[in-house]
Amino acid sequence: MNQTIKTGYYGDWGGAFIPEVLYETFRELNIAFKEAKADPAFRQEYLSLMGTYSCRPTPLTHAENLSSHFGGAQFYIKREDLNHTGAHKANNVMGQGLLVKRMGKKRVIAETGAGQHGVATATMAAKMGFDCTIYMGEEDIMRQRPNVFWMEKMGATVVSVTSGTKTLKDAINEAFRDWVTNMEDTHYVLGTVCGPHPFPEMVAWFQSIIGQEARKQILNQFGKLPSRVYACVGGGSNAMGIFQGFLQDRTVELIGVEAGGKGINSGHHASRLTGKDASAGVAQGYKTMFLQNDDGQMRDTHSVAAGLDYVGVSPILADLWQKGLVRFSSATDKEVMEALDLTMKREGLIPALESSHAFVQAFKEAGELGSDEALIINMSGRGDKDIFTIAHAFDDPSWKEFIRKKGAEYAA
Amino acid sequence: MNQTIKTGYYGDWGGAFIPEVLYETFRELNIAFKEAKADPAFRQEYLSLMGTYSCRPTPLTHAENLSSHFGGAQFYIKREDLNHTGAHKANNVMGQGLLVKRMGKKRVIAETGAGQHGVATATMAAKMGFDCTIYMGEEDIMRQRPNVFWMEKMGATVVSVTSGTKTLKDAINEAFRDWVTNMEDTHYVLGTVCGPHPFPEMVAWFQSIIGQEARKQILNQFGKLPSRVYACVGGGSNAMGIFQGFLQDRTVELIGVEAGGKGINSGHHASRLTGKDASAGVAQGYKTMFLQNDDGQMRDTHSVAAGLDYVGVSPILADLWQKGLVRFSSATDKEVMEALDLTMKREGLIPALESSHAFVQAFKEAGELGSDEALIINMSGRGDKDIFTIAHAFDDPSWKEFIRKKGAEYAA
Amino acid sequence: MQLNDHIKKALAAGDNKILLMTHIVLGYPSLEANRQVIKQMVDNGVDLIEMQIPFSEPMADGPVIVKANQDALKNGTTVRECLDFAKEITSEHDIPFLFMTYYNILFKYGVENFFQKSKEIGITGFIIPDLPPEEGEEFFSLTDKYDIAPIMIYAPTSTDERMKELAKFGRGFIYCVARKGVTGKHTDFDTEFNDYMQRCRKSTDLPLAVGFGISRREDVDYLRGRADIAVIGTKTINLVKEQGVDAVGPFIAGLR
Amino acid sequence: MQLNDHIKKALAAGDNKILLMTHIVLGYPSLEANRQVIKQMVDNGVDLIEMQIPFSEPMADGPVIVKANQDALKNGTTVRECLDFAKEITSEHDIPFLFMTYYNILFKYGVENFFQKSKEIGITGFIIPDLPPEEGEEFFSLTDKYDIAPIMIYAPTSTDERMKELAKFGRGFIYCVARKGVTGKHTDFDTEFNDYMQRCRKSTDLPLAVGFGISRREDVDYLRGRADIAVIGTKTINLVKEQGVDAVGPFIAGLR
Ligand SMILES: Cc1ncc(COP(=O)(O)O)c(C=O)c1O
Ligand SMILES: Cc1ncc(COP(=O)(O)O)c(C=O)c1O
Repeated sequence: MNQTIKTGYYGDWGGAFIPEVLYETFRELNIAFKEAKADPAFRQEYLSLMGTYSCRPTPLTHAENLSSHFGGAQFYIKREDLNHTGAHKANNVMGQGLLVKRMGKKRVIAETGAGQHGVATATMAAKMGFDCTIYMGEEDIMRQRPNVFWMEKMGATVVSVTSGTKTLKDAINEAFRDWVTNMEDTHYVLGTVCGPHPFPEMVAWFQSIIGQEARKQILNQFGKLPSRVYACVGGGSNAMGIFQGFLQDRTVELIGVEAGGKGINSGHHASRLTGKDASAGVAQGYKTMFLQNDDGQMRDTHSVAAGLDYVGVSPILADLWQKGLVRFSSATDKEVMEALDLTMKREGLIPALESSHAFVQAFKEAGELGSDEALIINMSGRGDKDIFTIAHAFDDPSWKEFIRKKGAEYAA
Repeated sequence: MNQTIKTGYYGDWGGAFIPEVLYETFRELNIAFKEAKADPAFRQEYLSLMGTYSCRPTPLTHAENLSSHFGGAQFYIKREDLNHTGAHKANNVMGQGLLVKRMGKKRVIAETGAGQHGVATATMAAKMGFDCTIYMGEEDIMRQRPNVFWMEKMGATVVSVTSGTKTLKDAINEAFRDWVTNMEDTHYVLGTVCGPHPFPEMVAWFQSIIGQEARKQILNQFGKLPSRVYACVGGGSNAMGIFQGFLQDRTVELIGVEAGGKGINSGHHASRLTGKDASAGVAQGYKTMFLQNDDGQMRDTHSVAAGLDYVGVSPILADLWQKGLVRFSSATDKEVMEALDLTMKREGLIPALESSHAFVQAFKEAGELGSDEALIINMSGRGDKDIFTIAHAFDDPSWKEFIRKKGAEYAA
Repeated sequence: MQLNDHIKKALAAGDNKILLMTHIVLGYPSLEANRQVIKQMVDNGVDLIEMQIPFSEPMADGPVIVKANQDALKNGTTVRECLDFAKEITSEHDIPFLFMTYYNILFKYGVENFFQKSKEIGITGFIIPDLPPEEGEEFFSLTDKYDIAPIMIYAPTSTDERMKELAKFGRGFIYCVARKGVTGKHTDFDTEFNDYMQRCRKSTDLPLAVGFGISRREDVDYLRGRADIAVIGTKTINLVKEQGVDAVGPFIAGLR
Repeated sequence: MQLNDHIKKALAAGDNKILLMTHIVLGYPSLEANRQVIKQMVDNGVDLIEMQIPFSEPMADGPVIVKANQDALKNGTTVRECLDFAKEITSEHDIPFLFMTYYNILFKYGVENFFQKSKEIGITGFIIPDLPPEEGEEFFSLTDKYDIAPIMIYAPTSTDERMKELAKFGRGFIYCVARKGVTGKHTDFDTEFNDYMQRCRKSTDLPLAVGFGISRREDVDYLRGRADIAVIGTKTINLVKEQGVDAVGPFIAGLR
């Protein structure tokens, strides 16, 4: 494969495997994005929006208690949880929203798994005055009703997807089905650095704000670069976001943490780049490492963190993995709950279950570093939105009792 | 009453009506606070903590859709919802936390109604390594279980208060009872600009960060001062926080919005400075306008917003009210739900039910101003923490169904 | 000074004498019950009685008395009823009666009106736990005029200097809180307590009452020589609740 | 070119002739049912059949076909089984059979292996809706070698220029998607559609197939002169589901 010619490829990965009906739409999107990217005023508009509507720059928090607890590196936490809507997803969504405005479209659609990207998109649509439809697997709607509630309250239509495994990947398929019907007035706000070109490039570009800030902040607050940077990897957008700030620094080791679910050898996980269950494939419009069987059929995946529970992974990360520029590991559900618990108790921070994966690996490795070294964990989102999942996972008796009572009240 | 001599008084209001056993504790606290306030390094430490652990300065968002919807003033929203833990309460709590460190104490206690101040205090205690006990009315624990869950996860002990009306004011009494027993190693982190001197002054000082930022931001973004500034008033801390930025500007009208509940004449509200149900009194350690009967017994109060559901109000605000420097109004539960709905749909913002009170009054008055004038609403917190209350108040059928099912699952 | 004189006389009546002061919450469980309890107390030799006018926010009280305040209010007890009741009681029994309550009750009634009325119905002292002298300008300007003794409170946290300051405002006796914390918990009488009582004694000429957690004859005996008045609060409330009004007399009789 | 020749011959066989192509999902409801359905189709004059190898992510299909893909996989249908079945079918029936599937099926099988195998079992064309020419370097380098026609797809959104570009890669016929959207919805045949078909015709010499939503004789009649092949997809799947295998023959017979 000729890397120098093929656009939208990162080494062997990426591309745009799209139905012909979307060819024009993608052509226009590529042009619009290219122009926007080249236009300093656009980035300026984006930064100003993120600085006044969301809370950018998000802080970099020195976690002194975790540092001394592990007796190694100084922990710094990049606080994407403080974004409006509670996660890094806002960075991407608001950026695409500005692009939609530029393209003159009036309607946005999006897939969502955990609901986080759906809420972010519904929020952006409300702010920018777009119609909005969110596709969400039936299973996920059941699990993440609070997010559905907010999306609807923000004026979005949430469509329950009943095909396939009724989760994220099926919602993506369904969103594409909407798009091939309504491409004229509609933009599909893809939620992560996956999908057909130019989405990986576009989402990575918007998310790069995380790494740009983090780099400046660590130099400012710690006086030198960190030794390691940790991020969880679902589709890979928060990881790409922060990694881009340090890719040029060969002294900074970048670590992506995937969902180890019930164990990397259990068959119940969502690890594409760690473990042996994934292989190269083409689906959902792009080529990457997929969790699939020998026929090329996608497997069921599992993670306590809905946002990591996905069959594919960013083609950009697949490339960095292949080239050895990013190291990958995985964290099990159990390790994640323990890391979350410790982080709440020691730092008063509630990382999302997704983000807690990054904490797990940092906890394992902090002792390898000296106290004059720093590590950064990208806290991609806040966990308080996940109370139903978290309280359930902690098997909290008072919470169950509370829900039982509320349920009985509503049954009456 | 001799205003020039009596410390801790604001006109006729304030004071420190405390049991003798706390005299020494308050003497020390007064000294410690006075020294800290006079020490520029302390404010610097505070600002740096708020800038790295929380997300300060919080943005000022130009709400273009609301502005054009009402066809009057330009709406600017001060985004205290983007603070760590989701409300302005963090400003006060982190400040008091630093003071506790200075005083060398090892344990903090706090009252909480909505749970917001409890979560903030538990968070601060985790971050600063203090033991933490939170007093919360039994009723409020039932209503706000999610917040209790997070407090406990952060390592705090939550004590159910079963005396009195089992709500906020009783939790305050209970916290004082703890304090009179454990004053040596314990600081009581009072959650609002009420209580005995020096609390009103102290909380106002920490919260003044809101107004200082907002003033700079509006000048920067809008080019001139706003015509009006709106804030909801429970105890009054967020209102005092933002008002302090504009008190010296006689062209800026300041409007406090109280809980109108089921109507100012219904007897079911929490309006102390609007309506006729309150009178001067002394309770919970300070003198202000209380909702009380002719004997001086406190009345039951009501608001859809737990954080506004309180019998007293800041003595500083009572003074500003008496002097005509702040205008007061009230918003009913119904108006609040409508304002919240509109704000979500038009701006993608989810103000807390408390904050939504301020939106109501701004909505009523925006049309009186020209489009070359600005108003600021202090969005004291985010509403997504209140999903149980909000979904219930909207009577959302899917939400009820979801809870019913979850409840049945846990009953099995 | 009515109360001062009374106490001095009573103390002078015997060697190593210690007086008993009891506490009741008006309206709890009912005024009728209060009436009977007071009679039992007086008949069994109680020297002074503090009657608490219930308040919705009894910040300085412990759970038992808080609950009593609350129940009294739930029963509909009003300030007016308390005053009427007090008038009846003071005319019936020939010992000093004091009002214990929180400042808001006076404030809402009108502080001077409250003094006047209390004087009129024969009350000899006020115990207001949330009114430090710094906040009592009006209050303390009226105590002499109406000859009602303001009972000042000492706490183990009070410095010598503070005690002296408080003593200036005090009349009748000083109420020495035996330990930190709210009413109703048992106190360990130890060296620390002795030191505290010596500090109290040194700071004032007024008789010393000791409260908080006294429930047995041994407690009272221990206080002899150290204090002048033993205060029994929570114990009798619990007694009435658990064993009825008639248990009060024998309990009081057994204390000395 | 096997497929080209076949179609040209068939079209030449009559005046104003239109061919019928049907679509089935292999393994849905079962291979046995597929076998019977295909026989009914061939017996009733279907000219070409596209056999969809099920895929777990059928992005370009509508609900009915998505469900069929899913159920076929749930039944355990494997790619190997589909190939074996296809081999049996092509040897039994003397019309052209094509594979329709998504690119990952080929990719995982090995693209060249898949061509070789398909050739071996008598498949004459591939329809791969998620493989634009830009991504098909390897794929398009093999079509001539194995004489398997890559069926290119036109959409109403394709520009004239794009159509010409696609035509360069096409063999056998061009599949003209009648409207935007996924499979299975009815199409309004209106002026816009006519303009679109004229644009298609001008851009290529290949025969034109029209798909998406054809379910009645009127639809087929309308297409005469405008297209060369009418594609019936979702309709027969619904038919089998609702009325059983035997309903297929009469339905097909009634279309022309
Ligand atoms: C908080 C959070 N972190 C991480 C992810 C994973 O996505 P990505 O890998 O694209 O950052 C999600 C997805 O929903 C998320 O909500
Ligand atoms: C979000 C929010 N706003 C406002 C209030 C009211 O408090 P204050 O008037 O002190 O700002 C609360 C109290 O809990 C709150 O949580």
